[in-house]
Amino acid sequence: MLNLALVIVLAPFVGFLLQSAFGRRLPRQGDWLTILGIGASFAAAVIVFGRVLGGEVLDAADPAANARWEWMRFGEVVWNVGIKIDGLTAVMLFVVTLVAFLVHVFSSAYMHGDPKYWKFFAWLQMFSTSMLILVLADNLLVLFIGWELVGLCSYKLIGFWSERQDPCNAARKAFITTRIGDLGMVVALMLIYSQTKSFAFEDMFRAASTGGLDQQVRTWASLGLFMAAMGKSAQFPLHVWLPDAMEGPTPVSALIHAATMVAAGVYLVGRTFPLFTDASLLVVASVGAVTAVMAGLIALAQNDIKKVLAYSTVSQLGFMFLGLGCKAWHAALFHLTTHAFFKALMFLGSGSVIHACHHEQDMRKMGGLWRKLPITGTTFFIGVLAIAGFPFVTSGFFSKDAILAGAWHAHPALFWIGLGAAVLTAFYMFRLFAMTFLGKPKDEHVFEHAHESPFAMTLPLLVLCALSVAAGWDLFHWHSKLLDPVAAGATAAGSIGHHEHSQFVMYLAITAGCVGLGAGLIVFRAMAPERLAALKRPFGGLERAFARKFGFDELYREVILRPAYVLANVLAWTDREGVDGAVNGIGRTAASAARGSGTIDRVVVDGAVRGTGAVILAGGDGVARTQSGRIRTYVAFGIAAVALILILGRIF
Amino acid sequence: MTAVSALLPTILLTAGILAVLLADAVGKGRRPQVLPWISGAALVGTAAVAIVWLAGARGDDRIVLGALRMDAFAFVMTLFCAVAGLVSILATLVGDGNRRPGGEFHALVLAAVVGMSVLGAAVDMVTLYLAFELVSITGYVLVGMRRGDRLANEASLKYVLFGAVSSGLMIYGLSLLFGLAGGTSLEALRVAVAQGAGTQPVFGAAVLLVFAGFAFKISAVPFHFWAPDVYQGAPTAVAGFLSVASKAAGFAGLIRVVDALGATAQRAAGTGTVLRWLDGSPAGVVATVLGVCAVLTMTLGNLGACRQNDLKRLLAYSSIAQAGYMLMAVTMWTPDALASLVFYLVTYLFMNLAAFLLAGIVIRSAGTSSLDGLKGLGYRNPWLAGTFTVVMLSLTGIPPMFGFLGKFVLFASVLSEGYLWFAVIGLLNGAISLYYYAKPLLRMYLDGPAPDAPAVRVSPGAAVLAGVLVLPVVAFFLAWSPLATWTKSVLPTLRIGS
Amino acid sequence: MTSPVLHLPLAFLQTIGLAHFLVVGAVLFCAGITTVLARRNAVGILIGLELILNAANLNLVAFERFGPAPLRGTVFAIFVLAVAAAEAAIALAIVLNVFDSRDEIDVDETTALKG
Amino acid sequence: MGSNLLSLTFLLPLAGSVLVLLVPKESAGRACRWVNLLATLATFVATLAVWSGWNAAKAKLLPGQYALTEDVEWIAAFGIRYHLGVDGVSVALLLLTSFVSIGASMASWNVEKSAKGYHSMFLLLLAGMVGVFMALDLFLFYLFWEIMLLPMYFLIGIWGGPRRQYASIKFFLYTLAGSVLMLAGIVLIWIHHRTFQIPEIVQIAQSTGLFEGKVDGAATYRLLCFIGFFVAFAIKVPLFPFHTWLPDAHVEAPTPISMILAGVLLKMGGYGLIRMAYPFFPAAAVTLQYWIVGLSLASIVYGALVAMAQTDFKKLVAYSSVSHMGFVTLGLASLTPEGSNGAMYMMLAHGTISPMLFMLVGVIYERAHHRDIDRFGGLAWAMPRYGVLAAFGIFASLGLPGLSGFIAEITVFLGSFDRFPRLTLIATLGMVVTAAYYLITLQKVYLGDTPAVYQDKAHYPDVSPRELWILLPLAAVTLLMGVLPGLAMEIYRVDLEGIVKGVKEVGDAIAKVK
Repeated sequence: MLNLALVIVLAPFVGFLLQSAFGRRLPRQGDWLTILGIGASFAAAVIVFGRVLGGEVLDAADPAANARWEWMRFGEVVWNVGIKIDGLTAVMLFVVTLVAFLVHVFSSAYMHGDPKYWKFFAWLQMFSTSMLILVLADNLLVLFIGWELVGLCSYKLIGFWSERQDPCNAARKAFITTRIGDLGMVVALMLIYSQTKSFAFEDMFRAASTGGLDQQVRTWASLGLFMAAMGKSAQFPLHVWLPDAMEGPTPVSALIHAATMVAAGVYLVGRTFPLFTDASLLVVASVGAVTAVMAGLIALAQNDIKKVLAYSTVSQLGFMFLGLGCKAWHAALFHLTTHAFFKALMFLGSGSVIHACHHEQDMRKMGGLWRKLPITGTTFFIGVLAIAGFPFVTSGFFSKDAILAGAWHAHPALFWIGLGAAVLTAFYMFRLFAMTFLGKPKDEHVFEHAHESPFAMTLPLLVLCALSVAAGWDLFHWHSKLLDPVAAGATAAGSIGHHEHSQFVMYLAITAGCVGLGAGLIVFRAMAPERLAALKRPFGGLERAFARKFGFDELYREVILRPAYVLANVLAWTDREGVDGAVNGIGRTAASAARGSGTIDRVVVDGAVRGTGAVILAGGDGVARTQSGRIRTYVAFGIAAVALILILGRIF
Repeated sequence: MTAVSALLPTILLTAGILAVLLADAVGKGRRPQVLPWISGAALVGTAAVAIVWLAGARGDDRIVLGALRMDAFAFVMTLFCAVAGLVSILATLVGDGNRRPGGEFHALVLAAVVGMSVLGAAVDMVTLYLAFELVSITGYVLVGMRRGDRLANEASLKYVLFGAVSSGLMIYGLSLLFGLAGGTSLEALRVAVAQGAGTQPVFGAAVLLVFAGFAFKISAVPFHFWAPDVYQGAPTAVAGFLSVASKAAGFAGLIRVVDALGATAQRAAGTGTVLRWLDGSPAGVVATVLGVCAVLTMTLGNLGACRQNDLKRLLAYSSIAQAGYMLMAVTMWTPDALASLVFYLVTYLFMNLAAFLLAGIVIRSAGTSSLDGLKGLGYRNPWLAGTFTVVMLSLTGIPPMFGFLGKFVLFASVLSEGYLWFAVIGLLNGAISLYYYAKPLLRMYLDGPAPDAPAVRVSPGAAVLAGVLVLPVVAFFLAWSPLATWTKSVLPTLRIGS
Repeated sequence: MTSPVLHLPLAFLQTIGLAHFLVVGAVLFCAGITTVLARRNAVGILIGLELILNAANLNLVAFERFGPAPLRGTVFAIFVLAVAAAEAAIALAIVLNVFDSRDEIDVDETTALKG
Repeated sequence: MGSNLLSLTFLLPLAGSVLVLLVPKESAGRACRWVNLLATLATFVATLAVWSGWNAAKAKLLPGQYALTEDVEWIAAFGIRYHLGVDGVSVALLLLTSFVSIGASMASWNVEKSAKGYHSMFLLLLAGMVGVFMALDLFLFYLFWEIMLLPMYFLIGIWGGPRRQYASIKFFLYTLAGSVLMLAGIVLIWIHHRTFQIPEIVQIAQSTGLFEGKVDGAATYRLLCFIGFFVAFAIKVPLFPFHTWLPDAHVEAPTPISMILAGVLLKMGGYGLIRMAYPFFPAAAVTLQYWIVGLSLASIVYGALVAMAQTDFKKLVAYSSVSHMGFVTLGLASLTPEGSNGAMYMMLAHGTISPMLFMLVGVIYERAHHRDIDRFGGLAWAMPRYGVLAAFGIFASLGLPGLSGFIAEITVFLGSFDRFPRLTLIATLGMVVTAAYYLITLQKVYLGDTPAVYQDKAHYPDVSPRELWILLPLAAVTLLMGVLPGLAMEIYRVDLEGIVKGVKEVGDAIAKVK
């Protein structure tokens, strides 16, 4: 098992090294090499998936597996690095490697002809490696390392077309916002380490259950971890970077912002679930619910196809955190996997649409493309059904229904919010579908050129479409085999509630899905454009608010960035004048003296007096002035001093 | 060893003076080449006698003719001043090149050395005053040697007026002390102080007035005013002579007087250091005055120098500051402190003479004594600039130069008395001094080569002399401990008369 | 007509003791100091200087007369006189020197060296 | 042990510095830079020998004992001895010094202006630095400490930028004022204990405490002496209020000297604290620990914020050095094994990353002759390989995991969190601000569209082989120390933890008593 895990991680890493070194000179600029690398990793992941299904687990704790190596030692405390595979890891491995593999294949066509073609694949490989490190880590420190490496790779990939300013700004914004989130992770690390002196998951969970970590620390640590998750999964306060990240190439959006990196946040909370106390779970749930609704509303008002998908991802992640918050651990992780498939499907679908319309992303210029792009159209439609939770046929339904059931049991209030979000999801997804594929083409020029994408792009769409349907059924009942043992482990820590499948919730979920789709059909398909405008007018102000993303960008710019710059400039000025000034007197005069300018006296005497340096020189200046050259003043000073001492002598 | 052997240095020097004057007269107006040889021989002879005496069995140091005690300290001072005199004469010869100084120059230098040697050995008020005046008067004339030079005239005028007034104050103080002591010998004064003469109100005034004289001689505040102007006006070699020899003699005389004022008695009686300020005892008064004076001299010397743009004035203020450090040692009045003073004087001798010699060479070739004359010297004449840098850094007290060792020993003695703040003030003054000692370095190196500046000719004689002076400044930290132990053995035999 | 002086206690006038001499000496000393400070002319300063030296001489002789030490004070005084003469000679020579180059010896003008 | 390997290590550069002066005038330029390189390489080999020697001797040593010691009477009158010795900490720093110096000597390849003087000063500086890390006699330490100042003054003063006089005199004055306070402390110790030997003094300090019984009010003496030592080293680190000399010195110093200044000289402050200030006065260190932590936090956050406002690239890197070195004092002040280990690791990490950054700035300065961030753009396109290296350097300095900066930062955080939880949170802010200003700079200088002037290959060639030979080793070490920190840590871990444990026990014991 260990060497399989090593293959999974090292294959893409070797690919990255070879590609970045020789990529340019390889035939087809080395895209086959990278596809081979991720393919090998995917194959290994499938084998591991099978093995774990058979009950085999790689536990770093027991020495037999020797999956743990000493990294650093401080006194008697030892920090080590290890690999851990259990049910959850197996699922994640499968999802990550599969989606990565498909994206590699897709981008070999999509990125064709880009000047830095080889570089793109190098960083895709590195991204997969860091994601796999994150998933395979057996302790929080290695997870954190993977976490930040993923941040770096997303910086590189978002800012891939670095000759233009917007991608660079977007990449920087992404890195810094996630970095703020990472602060939470560091705080959590410190809190946990100060009590348990170890980062391994099993030590942490044992301490949490046996009271090693006191309640207060557990809450703050878990909130720290959640803060990091919020940063990476673009939850409510830290979501501003995700829409801008759409500046990156579409395959990047598909891989990173649909399936893997964004999901890392959910994986983190899932993996460290035993740490969470009820208080922190409530926070997770409420943030999740609010994000789900808010992101849904914003998505409704977006006209760029990729931005809609981006906000829908944020909303779906909000759903998952809602599930986790309501202790529906199993449901949340299940939704994570299904969402990965159909969201990747839709991103790649939108990629093929954009490719077809020569990089046109504005939906208002599209329309009626179904006839031109049949495969993309149908697969996209199935994706929309899945995300809307169309009953029984799509996997989305099962996972979303499970979350709603969990929410129903834990916090009924949040359940209704969740339900509302579900309706919204269906509504805006259908709007997207309708505006691009259905109805009359709005822009003749775009419509003329549209043509079905090559096979390399449609194959991944088909595979993902199949999976987004199949994932719902419990093939080889992988739920019970993989997710439940880990869930059981988590429940052992006493924080996962038991949930039974209530009929009432299911029906509600079904109606929500259909109502959303139906409304979408009526509003966007059938209704004539002018009545559509009339319908929209009362919501006009609302829509502008949604469009400007509730003004969060401006808010951050005013509240955080501007004062930081002002403070920086003020400090820099004080540093030059104040602290530095305290000693600047000598320095400044030395410089002016060095220039030997004739105006020394003028500069020193009436120059601005600064700090100790200047005091010394003023003293020196005073001394020089007493040397008036007149002998009588000299003698006078002498005798006056003697007289003064005499008088003082008398006093004492 | 009869009294004659004790007076051998003085006799030799006087013979030298007569021979020089005779040779000058006989030379019928032409300045014969022989003059420097005569004066040189006299000075070397005196130095040899001193070395022999010091190295030898250090025979009895009884009081001679009731006026002199040629003990180890006196012989060290004689050796010290003889070497300074010799270097000054050589510097003048090497420096001026074309105009050989007249016979009277040599005579005056020899006379000054006699005065200094006697001042170091004086145990009687009369001899003290006479030696003091001899050194001063020869100094006045030496400063005013170049008749035509307006600056030299003005410098000598200031020197003579200021010096005369200070010695006037001193003699008036001495007359009061004479009254108190009932006799001219310092021993009588010490006895009188021991018997409570110190409590008389007039005692404080008398002591102060005497200190005025010595403060003038060692250019300590508040009687330092003459130093910058006189050093600037006087020929550089003479300025060097004054800054080293007359200052050392001044310190020697000061030590004799302070001892007579019961400092050692106080020290021996085990009542802690003499520096119990303002504790009412006569020695306490003395200590307070000295301490305050030391701090003022140090700080004022350093501050003044920061603003200078003339090389000679800069060196003048630097010598005032150095006087401040040395005065700190006298204030401590412990055997360690006095040994460190002698040690510091040795470092001071080499550093300052080298500094003035090099300054003389640079000023003569650049034509101006302002710092701009040094521009780009580092590129034109690297060896000269290098030695000058070494001397400057040594004056600042940067290890491994000789100056650092002197400061180290000095501050160690101060710190061992527990006067933390006193030492810290001294050390910080040392740090500030870097600012002005680095000014010449700034000009020589950091301004970049100055192509148009005149080439600097260094005559072989000057190069050798500079080498002899700078060598110990650089190399002495290897042979440092023999000097340190030797200075302990050379302490003035205090408790005059015992 | 009786002048106030007469009423002074005669005792004070009859016995001239050490104190009287010292008082005169002090007065002479202060006169010397003021002359040195007040005069602008170099020679004037030298005159003041002589006053100071003579004040010291007066003290010495007075102490010798009333003190125990035989003949020490006067010897000291004579030495001081000799030195004063030498000093005056040198000082006047230097003053002449300055006079040659400046045509005036006003001390306040000789300020070429300063700063 | 009779081996005089340490003296050899110190004498090699000294001999080199003299040899360079003897090189004949006309071929001065070329010949002496080879002598310089050979001498630096020889010193590096010598330090490797010292490392292996120390490794061999390590087993037999008691804690707190030194290896390869050479102890010769020098000045009997004052009990000063020519006493050299190394332990883990000094071996690690010696290796860093000679390693960085190789890069620096290669970087000073095309110095024309009086080349002989430059190379001789360079080697004298190297000798001084090597000496400081080996001296075990306080007087000898002070001697080396000052010897190192002299060449630095001239190197910045003569071969520096436009305001070089101001920067060099300021550097000299700052360090001298500090070292004068240290001298007062050294002399005080010598007077009351009549010894200059560091091991003996540590022995006394750990047992009875210095000045105990020698002078009334020993505790205040100890406190004052500690402050004296601490200020002298804080100026070198540089810590917050004493840092204003660093930006000027860096901006004006030529690239190779900047590399050495950032790579090695700043570490002397840290070394001084570990070797002298803390072990000599453990009680004072414990009582003042909150002050020290406060100043370190100020350094970290203040340094980062001011760096954000800089337009001169070199000044920005200088202020980031102030910010990074704040970690060193923070880690040390925590006195925990993790914290002190992290502090030492930050010294090694920063010691390799900052020379690399300064070299990177030097590369573009040599081509563009200006360092204004706003006037650059898109250099990654004009000089691709240079762009990659620059990105590597910036991300290393940013504290990206997998590189040495991250290891140091995370260990210091974890260490100091134990002792000062709330204060360390402030330090974590530094992480975000550092990320911000470095990425902004990365974007302004390297990404975005390339202005025409940087397009032509004649003036802006990609990084030359020589420059590559300087940058690659540094990058390799940063990566190696990031992935396998154990290697570097094992050198100094045992000794450092011994020292810190000693300080902590004595300090806490006395603190409890008071």
